[in-house]
Amino acid sequence: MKQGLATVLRNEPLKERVYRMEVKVEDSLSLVQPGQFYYIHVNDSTAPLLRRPISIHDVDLNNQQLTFIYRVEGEGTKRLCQKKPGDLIDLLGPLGNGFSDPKLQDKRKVVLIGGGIGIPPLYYLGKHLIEKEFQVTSLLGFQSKQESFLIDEFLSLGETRIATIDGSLGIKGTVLDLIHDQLDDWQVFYSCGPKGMLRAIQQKYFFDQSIEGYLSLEERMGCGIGACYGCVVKVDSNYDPKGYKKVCSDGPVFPFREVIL
Amino acid sequence: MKQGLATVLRNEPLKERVYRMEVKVEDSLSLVQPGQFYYIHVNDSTAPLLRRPISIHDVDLNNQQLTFIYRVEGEGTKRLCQKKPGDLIDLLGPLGNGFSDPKLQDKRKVVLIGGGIGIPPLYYLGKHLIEKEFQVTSLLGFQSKQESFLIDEFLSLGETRIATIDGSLGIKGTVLDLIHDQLDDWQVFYSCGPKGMLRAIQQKYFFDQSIEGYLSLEERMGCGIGACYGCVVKVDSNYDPKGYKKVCSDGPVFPFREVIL
Amino acid sequence: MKNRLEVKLGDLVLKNPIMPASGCFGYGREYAKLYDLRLLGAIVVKATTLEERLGNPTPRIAETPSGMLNSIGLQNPGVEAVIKEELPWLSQFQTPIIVNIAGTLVEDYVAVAEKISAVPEVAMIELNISCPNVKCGGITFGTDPKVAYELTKAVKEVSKVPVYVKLSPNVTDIVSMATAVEEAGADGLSMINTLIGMRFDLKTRKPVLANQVGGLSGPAIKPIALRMIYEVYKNVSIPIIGMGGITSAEDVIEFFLAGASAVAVGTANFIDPYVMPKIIQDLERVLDEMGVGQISELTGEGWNYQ
Amino acid sequence: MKNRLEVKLGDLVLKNPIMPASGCFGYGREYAKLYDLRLLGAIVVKATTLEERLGNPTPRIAETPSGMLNSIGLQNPGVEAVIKEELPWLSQFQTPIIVNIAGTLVEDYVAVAEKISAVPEVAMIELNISCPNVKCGGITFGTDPKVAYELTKAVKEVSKVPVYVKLSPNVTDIVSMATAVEEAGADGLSMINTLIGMRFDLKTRKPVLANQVGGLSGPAIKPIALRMIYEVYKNVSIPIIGMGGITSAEDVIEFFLAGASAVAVGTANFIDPYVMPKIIQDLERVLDEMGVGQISELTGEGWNYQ
Ligand SMILES: Cc1cc2nc3c(=O)[nH]c(=O)nc-3n(C[C@H](O)[C@H](O)[C@H](O)COP(=O)(O)OP(=O)(O)OC[C@H]3O[C@@H](n4cnc5c(N)ncnc54)[C@H](O)[C@@H]3O)c2cc1C
Ligand SMILES: Cc1cc2nc3c(=O)[nH]c(=O)nc-3n(C[C@H](O)[C@H](O)[C@H](O)COP(=O)(O)OP(=O)(O)OC[C@H]3O[C@@H](n4cnc5c(N)ncnc54)[C@H](O)[C@@H]3O)c2cc1C
Ligand SMILES: Cc1cc2nc3c(=O)[nH]c(=O)nc-3n(C[C@H](O)[C@H](O)[C@H](O)COP(=O)(O)O)c2cc1C
Ligand SMILES: Cc1cc2nc3c(=O)[nH]c(=O)nc-3n(C[C@H](O)[C@H](O)[C@H](O)COP(=O)(O)O)c2cc1C
Ligand code: FES
Ligand code: FES
Repeated sequence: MKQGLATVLRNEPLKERVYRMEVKVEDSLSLVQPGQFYYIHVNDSTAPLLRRPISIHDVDLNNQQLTFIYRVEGEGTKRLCQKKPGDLIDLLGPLGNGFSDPKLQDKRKVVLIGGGIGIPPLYYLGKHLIEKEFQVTSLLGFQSKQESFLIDEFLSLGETRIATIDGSLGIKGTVLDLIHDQLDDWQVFYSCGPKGMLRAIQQKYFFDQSIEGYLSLEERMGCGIGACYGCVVKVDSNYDPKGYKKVCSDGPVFPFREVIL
Repeated sequence: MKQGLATVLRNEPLKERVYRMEVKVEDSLSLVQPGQFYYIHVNDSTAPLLRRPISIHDVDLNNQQLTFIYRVEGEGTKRLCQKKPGDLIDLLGPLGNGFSDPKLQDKRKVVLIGGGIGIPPLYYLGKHLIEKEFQVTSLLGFQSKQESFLIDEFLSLGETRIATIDGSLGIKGTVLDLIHDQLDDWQVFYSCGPKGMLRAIQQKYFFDQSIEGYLSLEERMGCGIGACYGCVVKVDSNYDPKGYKKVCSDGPVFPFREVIL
Repeated sequence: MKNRLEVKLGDLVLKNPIMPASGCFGYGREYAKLYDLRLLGAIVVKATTLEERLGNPTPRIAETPSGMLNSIGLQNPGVEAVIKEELPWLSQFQTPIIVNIAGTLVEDYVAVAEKISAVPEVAMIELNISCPNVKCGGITFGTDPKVAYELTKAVKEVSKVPVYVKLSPNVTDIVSMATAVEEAGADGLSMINTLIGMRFDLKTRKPVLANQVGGLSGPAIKPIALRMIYEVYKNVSIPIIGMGGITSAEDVIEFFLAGASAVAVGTANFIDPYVMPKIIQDLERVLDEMGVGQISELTGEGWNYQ
Repeated sequence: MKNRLEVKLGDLVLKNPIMPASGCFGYGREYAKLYDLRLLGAIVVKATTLEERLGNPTPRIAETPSGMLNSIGLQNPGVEAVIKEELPWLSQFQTPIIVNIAGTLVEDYVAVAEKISAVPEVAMIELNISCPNVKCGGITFGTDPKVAYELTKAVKEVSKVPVYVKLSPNVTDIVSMATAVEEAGADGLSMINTLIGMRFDLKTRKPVLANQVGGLSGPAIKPIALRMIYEVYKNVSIPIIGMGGITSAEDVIEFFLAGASAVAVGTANFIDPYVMPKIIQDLERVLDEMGVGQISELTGEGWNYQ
């Protein structure tokens, strides 16, 4: 974890409201694991006041470049999308615990399950897993073809299945509809997306004792580093007697059985 | 009075902390009188919240360009000085009542008395008076040579005397020390500068029945257009029984005998 | 089709819920140069007192993060001048006029209310029991339920138009203030007035405001206003005009969810003089996005959180 | 040369007046990874209760203009765990430790105070009578002078260290709260805690916070904090630790001018985790610009405005 300034290299829309931003950082800011995030100061005013958490989408270690993909939601991301090449932005990070490698090294079949703006962080994870010679399948869900993005990137990692709510690309339905129960023998899954989706995935696999799985969560944050107890998630008391863990510092990624969504 | 966007053409330091900003506006925003001001929105956030009043320094009516000269004081002017060519800024104006022409057309000898950042608005006034064939003398006071500015511009209008507190340029002293009581037979004066200076000028000339004089005042503003009663100045009850006038809409320029400083 | 923005304050129908907050719009003359005041749901004028008031010395304004302090001190020409010089002019806009009234003694309030409510153009009185600027009984009216009760009752007795009581947020228990004035016969509530705050100038080492303290308004106070309206809404059955930091149509919706039936926009006029017409225009879009027919349906909806 | 930033809180000497605000710094472990906590004037830890508390459901945080709302709900591991696991670790920094304590009943507070003040590392207790988040008597302690008096007295009787009472700003009359706890023997005051506020989510039409309301902190509340400290300073003779929206050395000076003898920085840590060391470094420059020798000379200077 470090605080420092990054220089914006590019900041352009991928799709309506979805931006890709590349920044150049100092050395230590780029030592990031898949699933970690940066806490970004979007302006030099007190309104909006708080930083905004954005996950790492890709890293170019040689050139010390970080890529973020974010959707414009409100005040903070609106300001972010106005940054121009050459502008400086203040980053705090990398923060949190990212996606762990599969615990057992003989589990080689991995599936990435992403919904909407939850998809970008899975890309750097996928790249990382491919490097370590895991076999990666990606399941991606969007609202529509119009709102889809990053498909080529995921195709470059391996098999990629797409679902859209309106059926305009891939199958019609959600990410869960991309799972063929009979055929898919994934040993590990990693998922990021809206809470409802994560909950459905958790339920789907909860009683499958052989699967290992990780969920990347979002919660409203204050400090971003574990000091304020603002971003807690309820955890199953079998896993932690304290009842709550912090998304910012204990997560954002949790073993899927631990958290109560 | 109009609200509209202006495009920044240039925004560069004249001296340390003193900036000159040129903007391009729509037609009606440029119909400004000497001594009027614009109420400038310095950012798109609620902090800082209020607009900032800045007087007109010069106007190029043909090209619809306005020039402001401002000193960086706090949050608002700091943001203003960060604007780059091409940026848009939101102006409300022109506001207030500027410098009136001398009441009697046979009063041809005019003196402009400016202190520090009060000097810029006198320039457009001077240009305007020269056009109308008044004879203009300028008395300018600065802290030091280092902090002086606009001297060539005023020299182009006519006789210009300079005082600096540290004596590094012109005579050592204040603007008041530039007045040679015996020789100067000015019939009208216009002054802008710190309150203490205006008060001294007011006292100096108060019992000189033949002189006509105007002071440009500053006061902290809310609405800038006369609605909130935030920016009042006490007026002599001989001139106005109500006791207070509004700097933003009745002023910022007042006949020097009217106001109680 | 029905006007989606129409709201009711008791029997008074407003074409939309947007009005200026008292003291932030003068008597409308300045803003009337910028747009047609007929656009507004109602027009609320500055606090009017029995006699002319000169207000406080300057500086009267200071800026704070997302807010501002004012210590205008109720400067106004007095009730007679308002009736003669301002109301006839304002009546041309055929838009309900609400007059904010203030005073030092109960008798002052009663006298102003009697006079002003007799003017046919006046649709409603807003009883300012909360202005923190005048060194007088004003602050007590607004912070003691019993005193507020007495004042409201006295004004109600003479007023020929509905009386809305404008509550001060500088209290421990806003609900007891609200229920006290409701019991006294208030037809509705306006909330909130400004919070008391101050700033210091590092150079002079003194308070920035000549009056030392002033009223804090603007976006900074919005969360406090929403909370107070939310609490009060559940405990009264009279309508609430909400205010405190509104700058956008989205803010207006938050105030409705909290319990407001109409809203006033104050400080935001100083930043964007066209803010009220803009909000009125934006509201339909926001209602569409939310899938809401009439804005009035949203009043107090924020309570249905379970 | 004398340390210009040194201040005294009663007999306790601080090398500088900067400390974290309770609840905004955890137990220091996170910030200790970023800088040496020895730099701080004092370390203030989260509210400690008798038993462990799990706090409120999420969302616990919402943003507001120049401010934020929190409804953490006093999550903490309980006094025994704090004594065993946190304080020994914190003592390595050889910087005065102030423990904020909270509870539901007077007996809870007394039990926590007794235990925690017996720990040699603890320099001071900060009595949190004002946390608005827990649905309990907490809010009453902080809004009724008599109840605050009784609580303070009971805690003073058992505490082996000075007791500072942290006042809630959600009151009509902050001075009567301050004088009541002073009379009860409080060694000093901390002010202000958060104001109660809320936000609504237009999509869900519900309050953003699961707890509906939360505590408003950050720059938005600074003018209110300054005003309350200013009023209280003139009416008590015990020192005040000032807080509420401090983000810069200039803000610190404003709090001193209002009447603070030391200050706490809360929300600003979330925006810039290095804010406290930066402020400490900046203070000397600001004192130079003001021509002030010792920062302690400025306490209450804002009162000399005539
Ligand atoms: C660990 C983590 C990683 C994230 N990674 C990404 C990413 O890679 N790309 C991306 O587009 N978005 C990501 N998000 C969500 C992103 O942080 C929010 O969309 C963003 O903060 C919204 O800010 P805003 O000002 O635009 O919206 P506003 O609604 O104006 O925000 C208001 C407040 O709510 C908070 N908030 C709003 N939505 C969320 C949310 N979903 N989660 C947490 N806080 C929220 C904001 O931080 C802010 O404090 C991530 C969130 C978390 C917690
Ligand atoms: C009619 C008028 C014309 C002006 N013309 C010029 C000009 O041409 N060039 C120039 O450099 N300055 C001018 N000023 C002063 C200028 O407006 C202030 O210096 C500026 O507002 C300071 O803002 P800030 O955010 O940098 O300082 P801050 O100190 O952070 O401002 C805080 C608040 O105080 C107000 N304020 C601060 N100083 C003044 C002041 N002297 N007068 C009024 N309000 C103040 C600000 O507007 C703001 O609301 C003029 C002021 C007025 C009233
Ligand atoms: C400059 C100014 C003057 C005000 N004068 C009055 C007044 O005369 N009577 C009154 O009841 N409220 C007065 N108020 C309070 C506003 O009507 C309103 O309640 C408050 O400002 C909160 O709304 P806002 O945040 O939208 O400004 C005044 C506020 C400001 C900023
Ligand atoms: C996340 C958070 C948690 C807090 N927890 C406590 C607490 O446990 N005890 C307490 O007395 N005050 C608590 N506070 C209040 C702060 O200590 C402080 O009084 C307040 O936030 C104002 O200061 P600030 O504006 O600098 O944050 C908390 C504030 C925040 C933002
Ligand atoms: S955001 Fe503060 S603990 Fe996670
Ligand atoms: S600033 Fe509002 S009346 Fe002048």
